[in-house]
Amino acid sequence: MARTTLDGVTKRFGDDIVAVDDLSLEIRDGEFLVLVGPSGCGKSTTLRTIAGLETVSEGEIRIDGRDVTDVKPKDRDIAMVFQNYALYPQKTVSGNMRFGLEMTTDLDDEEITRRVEEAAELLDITELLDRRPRALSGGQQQRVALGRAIVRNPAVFLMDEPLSNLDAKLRTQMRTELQELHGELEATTVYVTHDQTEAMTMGDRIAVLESGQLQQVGTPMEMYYEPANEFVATFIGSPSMNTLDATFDGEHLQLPGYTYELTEAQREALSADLGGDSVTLGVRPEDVVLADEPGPRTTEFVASIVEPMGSENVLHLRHEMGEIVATVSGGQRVREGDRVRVSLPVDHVHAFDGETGEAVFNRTRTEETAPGVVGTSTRSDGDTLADGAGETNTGDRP
Amino acid sequence: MARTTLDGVTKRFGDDIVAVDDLSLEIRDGEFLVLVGPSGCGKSTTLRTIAGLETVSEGEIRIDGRDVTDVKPKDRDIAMVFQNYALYPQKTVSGNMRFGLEMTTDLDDEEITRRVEEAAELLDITELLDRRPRALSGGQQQRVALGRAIVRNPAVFLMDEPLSNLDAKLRTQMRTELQELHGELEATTVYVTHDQTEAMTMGDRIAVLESGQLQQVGTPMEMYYEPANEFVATFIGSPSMNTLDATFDGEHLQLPGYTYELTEAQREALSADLGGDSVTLGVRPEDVVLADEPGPRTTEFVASIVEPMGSENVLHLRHEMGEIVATVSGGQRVREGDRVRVSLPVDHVHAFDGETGEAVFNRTRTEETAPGVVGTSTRSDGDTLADGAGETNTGDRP
Amino acid sequence: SGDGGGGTAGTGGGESTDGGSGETTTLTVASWGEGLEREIVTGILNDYEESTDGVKVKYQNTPNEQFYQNLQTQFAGGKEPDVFYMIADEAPQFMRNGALLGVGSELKDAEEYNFDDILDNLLEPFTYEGTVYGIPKDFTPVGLFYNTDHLETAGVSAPTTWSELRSALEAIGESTDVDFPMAVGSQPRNTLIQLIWQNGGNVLSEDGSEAVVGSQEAVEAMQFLNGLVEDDLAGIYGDDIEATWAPPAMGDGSISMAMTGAWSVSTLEQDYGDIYEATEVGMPTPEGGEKVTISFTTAWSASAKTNAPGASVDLIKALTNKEGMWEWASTGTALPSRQSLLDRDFYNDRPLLSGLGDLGDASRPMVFGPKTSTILDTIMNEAEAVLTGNKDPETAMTAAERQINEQL
Amino acid sequence: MSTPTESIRSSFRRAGSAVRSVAGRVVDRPTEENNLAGFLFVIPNVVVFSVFLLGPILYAFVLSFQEWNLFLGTGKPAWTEVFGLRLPVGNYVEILQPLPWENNWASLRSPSFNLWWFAVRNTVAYTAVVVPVQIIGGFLVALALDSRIRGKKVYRAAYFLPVMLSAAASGVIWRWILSQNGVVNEFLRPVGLAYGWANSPNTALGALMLIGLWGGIGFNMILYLAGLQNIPDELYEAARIDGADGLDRIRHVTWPNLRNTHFFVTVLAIIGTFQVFGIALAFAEGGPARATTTVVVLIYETAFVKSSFGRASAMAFFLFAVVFVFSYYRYRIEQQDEVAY
Amino acid sequence: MSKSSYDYPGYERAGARYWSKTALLYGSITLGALLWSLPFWWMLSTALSANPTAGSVSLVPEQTTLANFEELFATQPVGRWFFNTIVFAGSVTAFNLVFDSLAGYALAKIEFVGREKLFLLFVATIMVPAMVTLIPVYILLSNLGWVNTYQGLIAPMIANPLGIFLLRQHFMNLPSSLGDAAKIDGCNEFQTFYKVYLPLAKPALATLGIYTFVTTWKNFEWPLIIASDESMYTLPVALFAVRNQYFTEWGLVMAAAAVIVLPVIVVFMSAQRYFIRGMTLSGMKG
Ligand SMILES: Nc1ncnc2c1ncn2[C@@H]1O[C@H](COP(=O)(O)OP(=O)(O)OP(=O)(O)O)[C@@H](O)[C@H]1O
Ligand SMILES: Nc1ncnc2c1ncn2[C@@H]1O[C@H](COP(=O)(O)OP(=O)(O)OP(=O)(O)O)[C@@H](O)[C@H]1O
Ligand SMILES: [Mg+2]
Ligand SMILES: [Mg+2]
Repeated sequence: MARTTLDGVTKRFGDDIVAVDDLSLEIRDGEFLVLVGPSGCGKSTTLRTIAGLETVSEGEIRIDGRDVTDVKPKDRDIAMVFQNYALYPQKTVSGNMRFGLEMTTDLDDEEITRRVEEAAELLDITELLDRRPRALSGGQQQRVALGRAIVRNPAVFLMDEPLSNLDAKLRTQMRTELQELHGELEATTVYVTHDQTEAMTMGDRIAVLESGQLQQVGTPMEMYYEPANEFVATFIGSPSMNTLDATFDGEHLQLPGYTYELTEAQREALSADLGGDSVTLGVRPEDVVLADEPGPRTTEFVASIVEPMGSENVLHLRHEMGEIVATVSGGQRVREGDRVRVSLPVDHVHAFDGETGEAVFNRTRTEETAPGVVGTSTRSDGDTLADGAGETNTGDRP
Repeated sequence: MARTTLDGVTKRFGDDIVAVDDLSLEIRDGEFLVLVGPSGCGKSTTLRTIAGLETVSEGEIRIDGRDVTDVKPKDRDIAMVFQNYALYPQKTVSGNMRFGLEMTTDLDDEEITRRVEEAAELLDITELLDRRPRALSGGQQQRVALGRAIVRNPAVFLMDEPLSNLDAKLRTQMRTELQELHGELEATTVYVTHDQTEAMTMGDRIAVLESGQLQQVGTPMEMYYEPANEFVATFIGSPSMNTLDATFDGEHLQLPGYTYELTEAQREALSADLGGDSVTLGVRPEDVVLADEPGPRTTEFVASIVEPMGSENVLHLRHEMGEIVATVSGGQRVREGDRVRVSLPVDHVHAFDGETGEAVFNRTRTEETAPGVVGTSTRSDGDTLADGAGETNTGDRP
Repeated sequence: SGDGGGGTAGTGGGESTDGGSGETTTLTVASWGEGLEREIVTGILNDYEESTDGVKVKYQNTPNEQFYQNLQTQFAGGKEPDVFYMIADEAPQFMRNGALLGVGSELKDAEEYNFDDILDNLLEPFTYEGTVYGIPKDFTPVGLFYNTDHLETAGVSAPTTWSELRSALEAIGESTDVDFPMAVGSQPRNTLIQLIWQNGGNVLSEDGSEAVVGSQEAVEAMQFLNGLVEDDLAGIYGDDIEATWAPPAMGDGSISMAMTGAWSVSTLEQDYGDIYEATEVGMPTPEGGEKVTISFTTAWSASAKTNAPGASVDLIKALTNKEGMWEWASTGTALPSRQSLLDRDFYNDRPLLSGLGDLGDASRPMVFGPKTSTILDTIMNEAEAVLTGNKDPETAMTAAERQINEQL
Repeated sequence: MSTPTESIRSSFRRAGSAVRSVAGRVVDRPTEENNLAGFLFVIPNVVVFSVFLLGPILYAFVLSFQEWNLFLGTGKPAWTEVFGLRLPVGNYVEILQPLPWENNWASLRSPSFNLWWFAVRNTVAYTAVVVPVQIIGGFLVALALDSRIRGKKVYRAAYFLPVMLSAAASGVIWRWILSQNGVVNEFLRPVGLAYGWANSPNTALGALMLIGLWGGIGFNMILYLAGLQNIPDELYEAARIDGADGLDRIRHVTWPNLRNTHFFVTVLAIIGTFQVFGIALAFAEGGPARATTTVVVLIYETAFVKSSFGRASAMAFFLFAVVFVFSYYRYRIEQQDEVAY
Repeated sequence: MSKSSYDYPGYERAGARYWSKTALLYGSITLGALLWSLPFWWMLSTALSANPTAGSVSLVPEQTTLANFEELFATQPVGRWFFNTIVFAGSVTAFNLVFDSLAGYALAKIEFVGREKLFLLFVATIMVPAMVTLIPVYILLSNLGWVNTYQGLIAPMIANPLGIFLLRQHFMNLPSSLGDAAKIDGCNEFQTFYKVYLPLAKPALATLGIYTFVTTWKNFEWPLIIASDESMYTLPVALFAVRNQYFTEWGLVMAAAAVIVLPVIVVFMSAQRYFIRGMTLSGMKG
């Protein structure tokens, strides 16, 4: 068991800077929690307080039920992977990996060597064991840093943007490796990143921070489909969700040059929960539909920029009410300057309170079994696709 | 006119390292050429030889018809933006931007100031002019580095991974800004990147290097749809094209546990161009179709990993013949362990010579006008979507 | 043991037990000087140690330049040696500050010591308020050494007056190929003070209360010296003259005359025999002036804070009695400060030394009360200013007078 | 949007520059544990430092208010009237009086009026020449020896030699070399420029400066050689593209990017020149005609020739105050810059 | 990487200019180096001359003789002094390295109360002229009974704020994340210092070590005062004692100076690489 609990943790630097603000968060045993948020929001600081590298100003941290708030890093049974690796330049790879064991355990040399070699094999760096960090490429250094954490077999892994220094290809590869590793080790992991893909694919749950405050925590799909507020909605997903300012007249959403018709349920939610009358309408780029036929929720946009990406084309569409981004399949041609009929499907839009940013309603989440699925392999040992089993501890959705 | 021509350029470091190998490339006036390739392939070196920061070992470089091979950097009428900006730390922003003009021109102070202010306005850094680089954020530094290049109004812009130090959000924003800038200035630009999105969206043409050798140069769509060889095919596009080893028996492609039927044209191409009998079959993840019905080109895979990304799900599918990746829409559910019926559409597959890697045939390129396009805006001033007007100077497609 | 200055912290260098008999007293002795001088000093110390029960002697040698800095520091730390060299110009401030042990009364009464034999004018610098604080171990007056061969060549006789000196130098300059006919003293101020005295002037008034170095006599002396230097008749060591002292300069014929003392004699004799043979010593004075010259003298003194005053005095006695003094004086490097020794036959066939000895009575040490170092320093700087052409003699001597008066 | 400072902070943190992150971390609240650890780490030094440096300095500071008899180890306060108050600042007043303008600045021109001011003048002149030239010289030599030349090691050793020679030896040697008949004049004589460089009050200070430069350049060279390694190549390349030639590059890239080194070198050089002593003494004992009497030489003389230790201490602390104020001011500026990162 | 100041168009191929520049560079640094080492050659040449006086010595002695050295070694217990000097310079250096690296580390990497003030205090004392502390230190040592002892010789030299200054600068520039990593790996503060940062400071330690060694080795004033007994002398003290009151045997003095400086030159030459690299690393980023 390595449940890690943050209970009202606040970290102030000096008198003015509140890096982490009354953060309460429970990370389950064996869970892979991804911490995201804009730069300076307190991700690293949170991680460092868990590690014990920073004292907390207020609050309590428990690992495995034990209050570790005042415990030294080495006694917390954690390991940390740093953004810039922080490998000891003077030590060889194996020296780097052994060090933690030598310092914290009484294991004899042989046992340590065995463990190091095991980890090295796992990470495919066995031939590098005698090199020094500066003779390694970025990706290799990264793996050594991981190895250093792994050999200690800690209850909790802390990783601070461990892949951010790698180039795209290597990053994809390392991401997969990390996931497999987590699958094998099943250690509780807190993972800081600012990469969308990593956040969406790696985490059991994602926690979004802003200005030191927790915005929402939930499974990737929850974050994606049911963001608690506008901030989370636009932060999660790439390209970002489009937002349009609208006014709710009790019936429809009024946008400049466009009236958006709502469903009964949506109307009710708005009437019930909205503070004022201003609403932010949100729709994800992939949910913007180019409509053959005019319809109740269609309007014309002008394509100002078209970015063909091969597999898809990214359209920047301009309208009186603002600019939105839409993605269409790569085979579909739109020229810059084309007028395009666009529909915002009623079951795919989000609405946020224009003043507080809180979500008033989210899109309905429809999911159908993909075509071509013919059964379940007996070989399968994977989890089911994350399907909303997780809980969200913020956000008041209708 | 600032046509830039590399003619058989070779750059050796010492006796062993050939960083650039007999590279011939013509960059058209006003063109935005993106240089991509794996790490260490010679991208930076190429750029630096154009800039005059490295001598060439062999070959000739012409800018605007003038042989500049032995001309000093400052006399080449180029400007360069460095990956880490390389701003002069002691100078203010305006000092940084003025410097080049002060050194190379006789312009009086006023004129220089005017130009600097103009550029600053363009880049929206007017309020920063008196600050020093260290008091700027990464994105701002980036813009100053650009401004330094712009004020000189050079014939050729050289940029070496200028966005790689920025975080994802800022990168997207800067990318758009750069594109707009290029639209305004219309200066010849050579742009090095390892980012797929940048390569696909920014370049008029893309040049792919590997091991110092030019693999292919062409428009993004050409590179995407008509790769000259397997290397280019897998390098361009994300996730990468799936490749499967097959044997051509004169009739079909034989894969382990799967016989792939070819069209007449494909068969002919293979018969004509193939060296041996081994073929690499390529298909992009988004072209992998989950088929409701069994068909001539369907077979069953097992989904080993499913990565839900919100807008799409990435499936890792396993089969006797290898593993392939497929992307399906985010609304379509596949569980890990599901058996999935997959079809590789015959008009979307590529075939490469199994020995040389040269493309034997590429997918047919179908493009249809997207639904919802209702006409062309009169306000449009954009180019047409790049549609294969470019030439490719390597690759012998059928 | 490693700590030479005596093991116990606190007062005095000497470690003794007043009451106990049979216990040893350790005396620390400090001097400068290498080679022969050192051998002789340590020789005497060894003899003394052997012949005296209960006294051990430790010897410290410090280079001359650092000697007084060290001595003062040691005084400050209470680790000064018991017995040490005391040069005439440093003596006043040591005496004034009560640092030295009065040795006179005891030695005057001592048997077989013959205190009166010591030259009075050499004791004077070590006497303060009637008490004698040091016994001069040797002295040397400064005389004018001249190469008679050169005089002959130039057709002049040995100069006895300033004007004769000047014309002799001019003649030598013309008729020989010396670089400079004469070298002034090792420091120009020494020669200057000597000239001032000869010209009837003085540095301080009789009672020592004010400076008179700006007097007409002093200015004239400065002018005379400056004239010689300006006209390249006299040169300065280490700068005009390659050599840094008299023997090598006279020896290789680059000068004909030098203001120097007994310390030059033995080197001249050993290394430059021919020249030695041709050298005589004299002391020209101005017409109607005084026959006087400067002398250098160094004494053996003891610390006032010594724990073994008796032993210290005893050791000084051994160092400066007839035998002790002669051991050193007989090297010919300095003259003994005892008249009886000066009268020895030894000097009969040593014309240079005896010539210097004859100047003994007429010589005075350069001591001007407690501010001696400051005064000498001031004079030196003003003299340098003149000799290097930066000031005229009158301004300089007036300035010197004013500065010295400020200090007094 | 994050505030500018935040994004700067995070951008530098990402750049991984420790200088900056250390500077940015000043606000963290020290913990008990850190206090203990810090204390234990500095304690050996603090003990030695307090006993053998700070203590003696304070002792000397006390003495600077006394007329102290070094032989007896006793002293009495150096009372004097300042603005009608009886204060023990006699030594200080004594040194500074008369103020230079009270004798029409003559004391700055001639040592005969007031040696302290003359020594101050010498020191200032010496510093004003030696510090900049030493710094620039060290920089240039480093620049030359940083490039790809053969035999770097030997060249560097040659320039570093003066640091290894003792002050006494080099003072004596230089006196020889510069004397009327010295090696230098051997070369100058044919062109009629032979001169007693070391023996003329007009040139002796200049000669001393020369020796100072000779000794300092080698040391600064080493510091600059180190600093040069840290300038990113890209800056040179950017400058090349911007059209800056050799000299411009040195001016606009090399020089400004050695700021940290400059600071270190300047502080050391100023301290070093204010303390020029051993060589000055061995070279000319403060002469001729006081031309090479710098403040520290004067302090030495006052302490050990005139045995006025209290007075000498007063001089030293006056000098210290001046240097300290200057250095502290520079340090503050430097700190501000560091924090502004 | 390319420190390729010379490797760009317009330089390499502009033959004449390149060569004239190179020639100028070599010419001037060679001239400078000769000038700089002139006193040194002169010292050697004097030491090797039979009977030198100031003007008679040229840079090449007319008659080379080892007589001066022979006399030096024959008449003096050079071995004992050599030993003393090694002990003196060696232990001062060793203590300095240990103490200064501890303090430098703490001042750079541990946030404890009063650290800024302490640092300022250290730095401030660099500026007090040494001679002011001479007498108080001597008084202190004599009260401790340390005059003329090794500990008396060594202890006051250990207090060297310059070393703290240098090493602090160096540690500041090493990434803090290494310390964080070490803490997580189970190091306490001292282990972090000793096992992680100190090895990285090796070059800076070499720098400080050599500098301290050189300056201590050649120090003359201090050992002279504190070592009243000849058996406690260091080489410079002992060998400068060969200077005489009224005149100087230059050959001997210069031979002595040469004997003092030669070992240090050897040390410098052999350790130069570390020396310069040490400074380099202390400015290193990241
Ligand atoms: N040691 C410190 N002293 C003062 N302020 C600090 C310190 N460390 C962090 N901060 C501040 O605390 C806030 C949170 O910083 P933190 O490093 O946790 O951000 P982050 O989310 O990790 O950002 P990034 O994505 O840029 O790494 C920032 O405003 C930062 O400036
Ligand atoms: N100055 C140099 N000396 C020796 N080899 C060099 C030098 N510069 C580059 N190389 C080598 O030349 C090859 C090409 O390097 P280059 O920097 O052009 O690659 P790149 O494509 O820019 O890679 P990256 O994406 O990592 O920046 C590499 O193998 C590199 O090691
Ligand atoms: Mg962070
Ligand atoms: Mg590159």
